[in-house]
Amino acid sequence: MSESEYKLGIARSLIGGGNVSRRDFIHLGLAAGLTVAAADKLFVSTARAEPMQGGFAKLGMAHGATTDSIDPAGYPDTFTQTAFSGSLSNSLTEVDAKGNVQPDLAESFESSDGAKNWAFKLRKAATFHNGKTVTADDVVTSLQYHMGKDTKSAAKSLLESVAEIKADGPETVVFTLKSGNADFPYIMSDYHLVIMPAKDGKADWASGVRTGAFVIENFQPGVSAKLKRNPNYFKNGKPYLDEVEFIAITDLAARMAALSTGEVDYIGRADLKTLGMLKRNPKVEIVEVTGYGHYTLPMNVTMAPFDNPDVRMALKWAINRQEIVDKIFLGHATVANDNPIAPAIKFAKDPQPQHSFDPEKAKHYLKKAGMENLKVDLSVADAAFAGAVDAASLIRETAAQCGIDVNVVREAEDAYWDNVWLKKPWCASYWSGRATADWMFTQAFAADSSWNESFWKNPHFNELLVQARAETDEVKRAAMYAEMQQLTHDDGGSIVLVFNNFVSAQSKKLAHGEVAPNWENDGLKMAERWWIATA
Amino acid sequence: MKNSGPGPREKGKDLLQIRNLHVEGFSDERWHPIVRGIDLTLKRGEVLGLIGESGAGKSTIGLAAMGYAKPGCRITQGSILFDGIDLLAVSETVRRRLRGSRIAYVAQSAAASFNPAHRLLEQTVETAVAHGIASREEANRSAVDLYRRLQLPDPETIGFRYPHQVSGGQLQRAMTAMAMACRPDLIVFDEPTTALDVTTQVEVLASIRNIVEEFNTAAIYVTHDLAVVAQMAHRIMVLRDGLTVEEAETRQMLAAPAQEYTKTLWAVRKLAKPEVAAEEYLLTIDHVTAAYARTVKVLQDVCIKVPRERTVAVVGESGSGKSTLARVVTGLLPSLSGSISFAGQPLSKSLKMRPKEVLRRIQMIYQTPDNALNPRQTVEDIIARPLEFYLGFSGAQRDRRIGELMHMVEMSEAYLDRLPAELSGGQKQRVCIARALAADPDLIICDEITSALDQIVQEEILKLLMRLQKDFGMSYLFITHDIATVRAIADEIVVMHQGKVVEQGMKSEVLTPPHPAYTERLLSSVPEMDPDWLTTLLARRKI
Amino acid sequence: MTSFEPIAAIQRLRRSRATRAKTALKKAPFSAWFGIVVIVGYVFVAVLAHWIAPYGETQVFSEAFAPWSQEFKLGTDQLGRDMLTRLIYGARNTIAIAVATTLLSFAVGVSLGLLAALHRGWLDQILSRAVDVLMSIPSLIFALVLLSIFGSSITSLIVIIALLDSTRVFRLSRAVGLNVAVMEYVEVARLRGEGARWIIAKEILPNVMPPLVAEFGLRFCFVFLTIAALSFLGVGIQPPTADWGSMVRENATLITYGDVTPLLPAGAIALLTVSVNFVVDWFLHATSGLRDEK
Amino acid sequence: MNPVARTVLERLGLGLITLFIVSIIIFSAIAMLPGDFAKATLGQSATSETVAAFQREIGIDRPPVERYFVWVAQMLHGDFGSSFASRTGYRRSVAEIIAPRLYNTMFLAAVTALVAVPLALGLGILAALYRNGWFDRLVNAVTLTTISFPEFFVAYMLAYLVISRDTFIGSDFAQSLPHWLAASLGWALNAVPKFPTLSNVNEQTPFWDHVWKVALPAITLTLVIVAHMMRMTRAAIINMLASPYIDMARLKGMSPMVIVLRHALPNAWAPIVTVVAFNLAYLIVGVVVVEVVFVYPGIGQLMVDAVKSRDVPVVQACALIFAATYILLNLIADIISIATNPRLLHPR
Repeated sequence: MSESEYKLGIARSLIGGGNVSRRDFIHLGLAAGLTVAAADKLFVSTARAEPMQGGFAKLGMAHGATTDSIDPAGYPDTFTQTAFSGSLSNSLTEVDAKGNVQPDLAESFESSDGAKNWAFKLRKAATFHNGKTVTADDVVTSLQYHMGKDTKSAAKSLLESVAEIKADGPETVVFTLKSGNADFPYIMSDYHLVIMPAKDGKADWASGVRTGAFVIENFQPGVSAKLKRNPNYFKNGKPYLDEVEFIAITDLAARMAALSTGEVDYIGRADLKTLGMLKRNPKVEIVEVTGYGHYTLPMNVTMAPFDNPDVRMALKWAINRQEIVDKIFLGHATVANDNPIAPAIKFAKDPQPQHSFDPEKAKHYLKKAGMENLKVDLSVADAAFAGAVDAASLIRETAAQCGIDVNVVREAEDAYWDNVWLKKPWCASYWSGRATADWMFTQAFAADSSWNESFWKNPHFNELLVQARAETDEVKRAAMYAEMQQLTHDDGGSIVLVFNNFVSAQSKKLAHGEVAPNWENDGLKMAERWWIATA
Repeated sequence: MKNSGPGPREKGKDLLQIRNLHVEGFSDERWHPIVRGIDLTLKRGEVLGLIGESGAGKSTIGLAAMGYAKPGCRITQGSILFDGIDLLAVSETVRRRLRGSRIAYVAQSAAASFNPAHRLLEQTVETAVAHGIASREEANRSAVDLYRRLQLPDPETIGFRYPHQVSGGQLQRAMTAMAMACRPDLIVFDEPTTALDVTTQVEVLASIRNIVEEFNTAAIYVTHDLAVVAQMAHRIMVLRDGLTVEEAETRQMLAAPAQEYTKTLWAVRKLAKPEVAAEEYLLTIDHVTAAYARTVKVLQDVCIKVPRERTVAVVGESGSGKSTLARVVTGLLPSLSGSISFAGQPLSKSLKMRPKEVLRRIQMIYQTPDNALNPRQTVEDIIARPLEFYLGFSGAQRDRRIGELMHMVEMSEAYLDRLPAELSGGQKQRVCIARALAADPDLIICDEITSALDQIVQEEILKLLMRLQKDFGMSYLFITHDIATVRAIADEIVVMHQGKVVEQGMKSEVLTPPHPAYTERLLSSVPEMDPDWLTTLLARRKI
Repeated sequence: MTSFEPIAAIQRLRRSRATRAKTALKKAPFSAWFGIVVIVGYVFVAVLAHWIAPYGETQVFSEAFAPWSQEFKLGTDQLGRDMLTRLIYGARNTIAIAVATTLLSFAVGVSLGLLAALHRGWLDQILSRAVDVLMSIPSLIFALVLLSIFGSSITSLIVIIALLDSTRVFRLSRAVGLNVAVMEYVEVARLRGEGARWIIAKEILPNVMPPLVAEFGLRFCFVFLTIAALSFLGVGIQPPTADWGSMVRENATLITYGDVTPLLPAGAIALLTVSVNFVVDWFLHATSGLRDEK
Repeated sequence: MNPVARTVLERLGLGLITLFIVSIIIFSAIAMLPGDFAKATLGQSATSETVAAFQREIGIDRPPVERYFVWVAQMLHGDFGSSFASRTGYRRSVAEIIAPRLYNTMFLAAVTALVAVPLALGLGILAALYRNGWFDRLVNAVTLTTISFPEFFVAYMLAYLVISRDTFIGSDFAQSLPHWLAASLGWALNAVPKFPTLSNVNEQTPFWDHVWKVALPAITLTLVIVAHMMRMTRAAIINMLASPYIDMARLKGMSPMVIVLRHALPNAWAPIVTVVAFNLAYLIVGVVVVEVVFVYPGIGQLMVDAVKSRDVPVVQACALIFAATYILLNLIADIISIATNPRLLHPR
């Protein structure tokens, strides 16, 4: 440790204790070799680094619809996810900023029998908002809400692998899986799988009584949700805020304006186009994390011409991903390489070579496929992801240089997922990503998954997937995942364009620690984790 | 009540002096002269009649006397001295204060000139109240008094009616009351009775004359009707194309007009066709009853026969059902009961059921050629269509026939390229006649075809019609309210009143006494050139 | 008051329409001249877009949001396409779509409206009630639904906007048609035995042109605004076709930061709308023969 | 019968038929839309089993004709039904969803109308009075310009004004201007009230707060509708000025102001109220774009949301409310036309 680092260390600890003035700090900073401005900035950020209690935050969400409800079978967008999963409720586990699974409502968990049996032990202190203790029965009924023939839950497929859930005493829940899954605790962190009180043997979601950091105060679907602090929250000291209001602001410009005028303290999904201009506002700060989410262009490999691997390869080389990153996402994204596993995820390994725009290679593969005059339709709508239509326009231009005529078909935004996705031979799609490689592959690439968007059925890939899931030797597992990633890269039907960044903007009034990348809005838990730095 | 004629009255000093008045109107992107140097002097209590055909500038002069030019017109030259005030030199505010209070105006169409949104009383007293001449109560009282003097029914309450709730004659009198409200020195009457039926006209004329005399108000009386002006004016000025033709005391003017033009104006009334008895009937209307809304019967049990090569004139006032008769014959309004036969064949009630050939043989000419000619079609288009449609003419044949038709209606072929707006009223009506002739019809229904025309033009058109009948032998069903026209053209006359036929027969029979009561009233109400006619008539009716 | 006849008119032969137009133009006020010049300019640009535009309609350059420069006169858009080129092609596409839409809506609205005015009775009742029903459904949302059903191709966009717009045209043409249908010259044609088609085309239509032309101008402009609003709600013209409405929408967020980019297409729309309205105002004034003082 | 009463009865009868047909059209249109509520809600995470279970629960597995008649039967009992967003034990009735939204929409419409209608009439009358003068031209040009921009564009411009109130001086744009200009612009912008750009009201919002919050949407809408009404007022009055009774009024020595106000205006009400009614209807049915931009929870956005999520009962209810509004406003316009026209009000 250098001397300057040491001095700064002292300064930081002093601020933490609350007994140093800004002037003193700047002096210490100067002594440590910083400029005045830098020292001041450091003072502010360090001072803000220490959570403070109290305050009211207004959070502008990019979504919200009148059909929103607190039913965890739904939670279709960041409004319901952040307000009702992340703030109102808890799942058994959560994923931290480093991407590791941590116990949440569970105190601990352990596996046995080749990761086939999992036992989750609940926290003793945890109570529902109405004072009732959380029991294993509540957990069982809550999870069973998403299972069975009649469930309408979007999380149904997540729990497909669970053979049985039962309570082992009031504090332990035991899961029996159909086959071993070393990553099962990650699945339990899903935002749908929140724990609700059991009532007459059924999960009672409608009362809004949950375990989370906040208690629901007022909810107007599609407009706003106001929540106030849960004084009996089981995590010590949390949450910091007294009250939060989630406001649905679906219009991008309106969101930016609301933050600029200080009518909200935070906005999700900031406008990338005007980010540069927003940055000039001294009261505003941009937060950007690379998430697991990625944008794909799945080709249906059971249909011509995409049944020909060379055609797929030609298209993979006919796209200028860097240009898409630069122009559509204005640099706020990371070039992907036809591999859906984000670099931050465990076992991620970038396959070689990096697919980039190379007309020669594209033409080479076209020639190999014998389709020099390839003409294909690309079905897109901004419902797939914001910028999909523009991205398709760019692809049309680059593909044309490779001799491929891409006809961009703009589909209706409504019912895009119903009509286009899994229906049109080539379309645009979005995955918010999964916390583990297994989870991601199982849902989007496994032969039997109903969401296998490219209908890709590579036997070797599917064998590896089952083997890796139950494999507990980390090294072997890593090798298997590396091979699978190479396979999707070389043979897979999904063109993975880019990994997206979560770009949000906030007033400097708000402060927070390191931001989790697994979901938007600090892993949906911003209300619980963030605080107001200057009252 | 005094009923004396407009004999020489004691004249006061000069009230109005117009010198060298020039007015221009804007049309076709150009200023055209309307009044070209008129001199006029009016003494207090004197009534001056301005007479002339349309376009003579008589209304324009009437308005100029108020220091006013219609939108689209401008006074370019001259002076207008009203009671010593030069109306063209003073500000608009001064002129505005004079208007309504010292110089008032009575318009041709009272129905259009009363604001439909306000009650009569409000409009009557408006000027007096607005100019602070009287309080509202005083003005109201005075208005009721005027209504009474003008012989309006229910003078106490009629003021609370809206304009559409009173009849045309009453409205015209209410408008006179409105003009009188401030006891002006001068009233401009602009064809105040032109839009009225003859029987109503008599009453209105009497009322106006009385009140003007009673208050010794000076007046300018603008009209195209000589017989009317003869009753009203002390002095008459004849105008033509914005110039004075001559000016004289009424009796002198009637007895001995100096100018040729004036003589022709006077002569119009003398056209008369000898009647010829029927030989064979072309159209038979048999016990026809018709109604518009199934409730109000407009025609009741009407029987009329129209002989071949003859003219049957249907006479009646507005509301008598004479125009409805035309609609029933043409099939526009299917009758409720009764039958019509044409050339021995029964005629379908509805237009749609009639074969093209029948449609061709019955043609119709309307009162206002402005409405009957499509303003966007040239004369050639208009005349050519029946030729193409009925007779299948085309090319040279068509062009030749068009030439013939133009010749028949005495128009130059140079007019073929013109639009109706570029023709005079008489020319337009000739085009309508040519269009009817083009179909080579057996029967032409003429619905008041001369009443929108100046008298000289009327005469020409009537002559033309008679000649055509002689040459081509068609029948006319001639609908009119004008007895003079009937005299001129009819062989037989049908008098209609309130949807019923009052009297019918040969012209000579109907026009010679004794008459049924209604016919008597109708015939006696037609103004005559005699300045004492009105006085005599009123005296006779009083008996 | 009797109308005066210009004394000199009797001898004059009818002047051709061209000369009439010329004299009318000569007397046109400044605003009308301005409007005509702008409209002619737009048409010129639209027709010659292919030759005028510096680059291809969809040609992409490396730099997105490039500033104004020698190379890109108005900079580049979010994808690095030349803004000026997009504007020029936008003129072509937008005007073509608007013209097609307006023509279609007038073809439908005017023919049905005049038919209803001529026939009255049950046909008028049925058409009028149907129009009432259509007008009572919020048109923007209905268009949104219909576009979702039939897909937002340019054809369906044109047809749907045209049909929803034609209700207003129907009402107007029915109203003005009623005034003309009672004229005696129409009665003359009916007495002659003419068919509805002839009466509408030859007798009524030429006489209701002024209000219809005026309405045409206004509706023409509203098509841009409708397309802009639809693209705001997420259905609009297929990319990469350049059209002003979508261009405004794409760049709308920049307004909040005072960037002029979205002003360009919006300004293009506004300038054209104002110009068309100037011309329409003048046209109405010139054809109505309505003389007011001053 | 009294002409007003007859018109009202006739129109209400026709209105009911219209509503019925509208409901059929809307129902069929939504039925023809791809997808349904279950699929729309589940989106990307739909599986055929969950979709089927969902459809069963909300009853959209039944044939459309049957569903329509069930809905009609409910409506006849005065029940708007439940939103598809309802779940067992958690009913969200359509009435309950719509009521606050409808209130908000009406509120915004009322505030806008209170500003826009008098403004439009006033400007129209003044423009007619000073026709072809500079005032007329200016008002004409300004109002024309405001309707020439897309609505959302006007809205964003207004938001920009409010934002730049605070940020203008520091912006690049300001720096690029000469100092005096930047300073005076900044000063002018400072005079702009700090209107909220977010009009997120709820049931607890106090009245005056609500008024304050809808300021920007109301101004936007005012700019959008004033032109139309003002031009019609002007045209209707000028049209009347050609009538013989106006000539008469002039010859009675009335001043131009009296002529316009007392003689022309009373006869011009019919076209004016028609266009005002049309614009008021627009304020209620056509403001979805403005609602989105200012995040105002009105009924337009509700309907668009409901269409997107295929929430048929809500869509139906919104459509009926819109249609009824349109019919009622037109009826009111007709009644006013009759009431201001003595010929119709007092038949002979």
